[in-house]
Amino acid sequence: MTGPLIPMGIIGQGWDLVIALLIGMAFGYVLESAGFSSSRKLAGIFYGYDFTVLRVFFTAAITAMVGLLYFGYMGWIDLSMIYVNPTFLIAAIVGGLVMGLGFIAGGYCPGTSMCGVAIGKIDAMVFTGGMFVGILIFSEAFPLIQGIYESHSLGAVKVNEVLGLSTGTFALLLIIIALLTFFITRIVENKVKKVEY
Amino acid sequence: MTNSNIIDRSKRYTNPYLSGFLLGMVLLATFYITGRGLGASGAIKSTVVATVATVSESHAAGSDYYSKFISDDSHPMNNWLVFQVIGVLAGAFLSGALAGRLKLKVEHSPKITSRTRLIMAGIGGLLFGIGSQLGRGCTSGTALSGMASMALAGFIALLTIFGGGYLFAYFFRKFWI
Amino acid sequence: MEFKHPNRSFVAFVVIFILVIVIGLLTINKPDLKYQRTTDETLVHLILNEDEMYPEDLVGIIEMEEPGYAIIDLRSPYEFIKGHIRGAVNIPTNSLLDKENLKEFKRYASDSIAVILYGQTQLEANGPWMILKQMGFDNFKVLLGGYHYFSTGPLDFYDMPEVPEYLVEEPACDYYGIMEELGNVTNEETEAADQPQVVMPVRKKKESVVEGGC
Amino acid sequence: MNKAYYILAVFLLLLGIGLVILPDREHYDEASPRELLSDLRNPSRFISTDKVAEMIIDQDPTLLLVDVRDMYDFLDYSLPGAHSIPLEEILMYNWVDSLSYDRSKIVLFSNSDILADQAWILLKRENHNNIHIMKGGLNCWFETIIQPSPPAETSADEEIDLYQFRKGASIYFLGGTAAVEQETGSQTVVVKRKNKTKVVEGGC
Repeated sequence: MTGPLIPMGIIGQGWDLVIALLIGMAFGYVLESAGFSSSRKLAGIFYGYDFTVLRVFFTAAITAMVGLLYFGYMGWIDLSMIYVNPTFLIAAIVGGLVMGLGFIAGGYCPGTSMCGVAIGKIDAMVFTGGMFVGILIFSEAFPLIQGIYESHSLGAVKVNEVLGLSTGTFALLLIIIALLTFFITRIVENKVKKVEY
Repeated sequence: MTNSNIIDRSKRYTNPYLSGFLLGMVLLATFYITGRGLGASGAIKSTVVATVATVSESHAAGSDYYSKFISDDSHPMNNWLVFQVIGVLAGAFLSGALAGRLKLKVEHSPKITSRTRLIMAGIGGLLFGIGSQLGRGCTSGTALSGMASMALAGFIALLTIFGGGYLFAYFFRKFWI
Repeated sequence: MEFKHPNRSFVAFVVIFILVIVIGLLTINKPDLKYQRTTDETLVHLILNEDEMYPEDLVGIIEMEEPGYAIIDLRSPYEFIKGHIRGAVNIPTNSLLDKENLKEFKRYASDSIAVILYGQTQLEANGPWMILKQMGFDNFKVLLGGYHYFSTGPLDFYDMPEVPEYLVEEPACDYYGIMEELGNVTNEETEAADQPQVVMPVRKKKESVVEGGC
Repeated sequence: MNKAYYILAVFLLLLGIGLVILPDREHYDEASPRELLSDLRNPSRFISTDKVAEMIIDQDPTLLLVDVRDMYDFLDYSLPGAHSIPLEEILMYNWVDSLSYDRSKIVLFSNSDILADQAWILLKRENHNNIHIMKGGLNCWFETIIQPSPPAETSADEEIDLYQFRKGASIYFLGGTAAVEQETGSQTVVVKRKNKTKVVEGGC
């Protein structure tokens, strides 16, 4: 069976939401069991006392990327049908910085705040509420921001195309970067004073 | 804090690399099934849009931004993401229950009060909400899924979110350590 | 360190993942036949139109017994026995890509022997010819008009009409003229509006064909 | 540091190196030569001029007629409702969407069927579905639909029915819809044609 299954019409519309629920459960379970429901653990990455986020995040991205590339190579999945997020340069950079500020202030990101909500973290609930208001504000102020939101569109480009590398080379490069990061963060973590939380 | 304390805690959470690997598998399965990655902020956006549309339908239809998601009711991913986030809540609850982490509390650094922490969380959520719309997705939707599919947007999001975090980390240090 | 020992299940998971990939790579169904040309390159070749064999030239080749040519009959063995072009080898279309035939084709290519493909009609040979062309066999030509024309039509250089019958892609009649002429009989007004206004002057000389052709 | 981490890191590196050194397999999504060859022998790749005429008269919304001849020929004469995509342009990016739209029946035609067949093979290799060739092309169209020759008086009923259908269709294509309504027989004949076998194809 060549994936992706739903766009190929192999799985019917009725099963969509059941699968969404199951995938969500797996996602939530893994995030929570990794400790992503704790804002202080998440914030650790910025102060060097806990790099769990980075490890989980990098490992996940690399596993999925390598898996996707091999699946595509073996013809199990049609890579051309995989959604590639479009790049709007200015909006992406400004949005990312605002998210970074929100991350350090609130200690969560949307997915992890959901995990926090599920196990009863009140700060996570407040964070989610804040996010709700934030999206509301954004939507109301959209006419003001529209210019930034839609400027510098690069289309759905892949990073290896921008860098002029082949997919495989870029994947290898990213793996090496990730392994180095894992190694360095381990040293940093050992040097930084432990924080009790 | 004693050494045994740390080892004790380490037993509570799964090995991060194993978690990452499993998360990667979940992401891979999501790509295999839906052709898109995971997401979280999209679900909240759907909730916002739905709420606004319920309160004042004409306002939602008139707004440039809401109308993108209302008129386009054949946009299945919105609905999909809502169910996925419900799944996240259920999965996280299950994991928390199994590990005995279910407890209603405010987690904060001993140097600040719960109140400060909640205010900061609210502000953070607000900023994250705005940023996720501007950046067309959050850490899971754009950065993680985008990296896996090698989208440029994913790497920009990764660098700016964490870069932004490090940039502002100094000013917020007293809230965390 | 918080996590000294990656537990066994972790290593097991990773090993399984790698095994899946390795098994996948080993069982990958490699296409045994490969295209040497992309569709775009093929299209460029098609437009250049170099690989057509005119029936009257083929007659010359057979008469003179010119070396460096092979003729392949793509029809069924039954049709082949009933009659075929002199010197032709019978390779029915469905066994075109059999191993031994491909080996033979490669030999032709290395000996730079031009191979002429034909079927009952030109259309019958067109598909096989295009497939081989995309696989990089440049020495294959297709016989215009097919066996049907070759066995029944006039093959003399001097006897050929201006537009020989085997050029099947030539319009058999002046379409526009006919539509105009017949259309006027039934309905005068709509016809004029419906038809595109551009009339190519080239068409004029084809009018002689109209009377005989359609 | 634990040894297991080194082993895992090496695994990951090996996978990465594997991605770099694996030979290119970009065209795996194309139809292989063998698939193409077997597709060639599938009679459903052709569609008769009668069927095309019927679909045009019925104003079948799924029909997409594609004229693969060059622009001059198209401007000179083409089938009603046909789109012009010359063979040279058939692979161009701007046609991909309309040529891979699943719900339509795409019918390629040229003066005969050679050009259409060439376009068909190229598109088929790129895995387009629902693509057909109008058998015999416009030459056959004129021979069978526009100027049908009457059958011998002794021919079978089917053949006479076919002739009547073609006669009606001819009037339709020459004179517009008004003429068809005059020709009372034609509409009923169209219905009768539905279960017709291929016994009575035209001469082309």
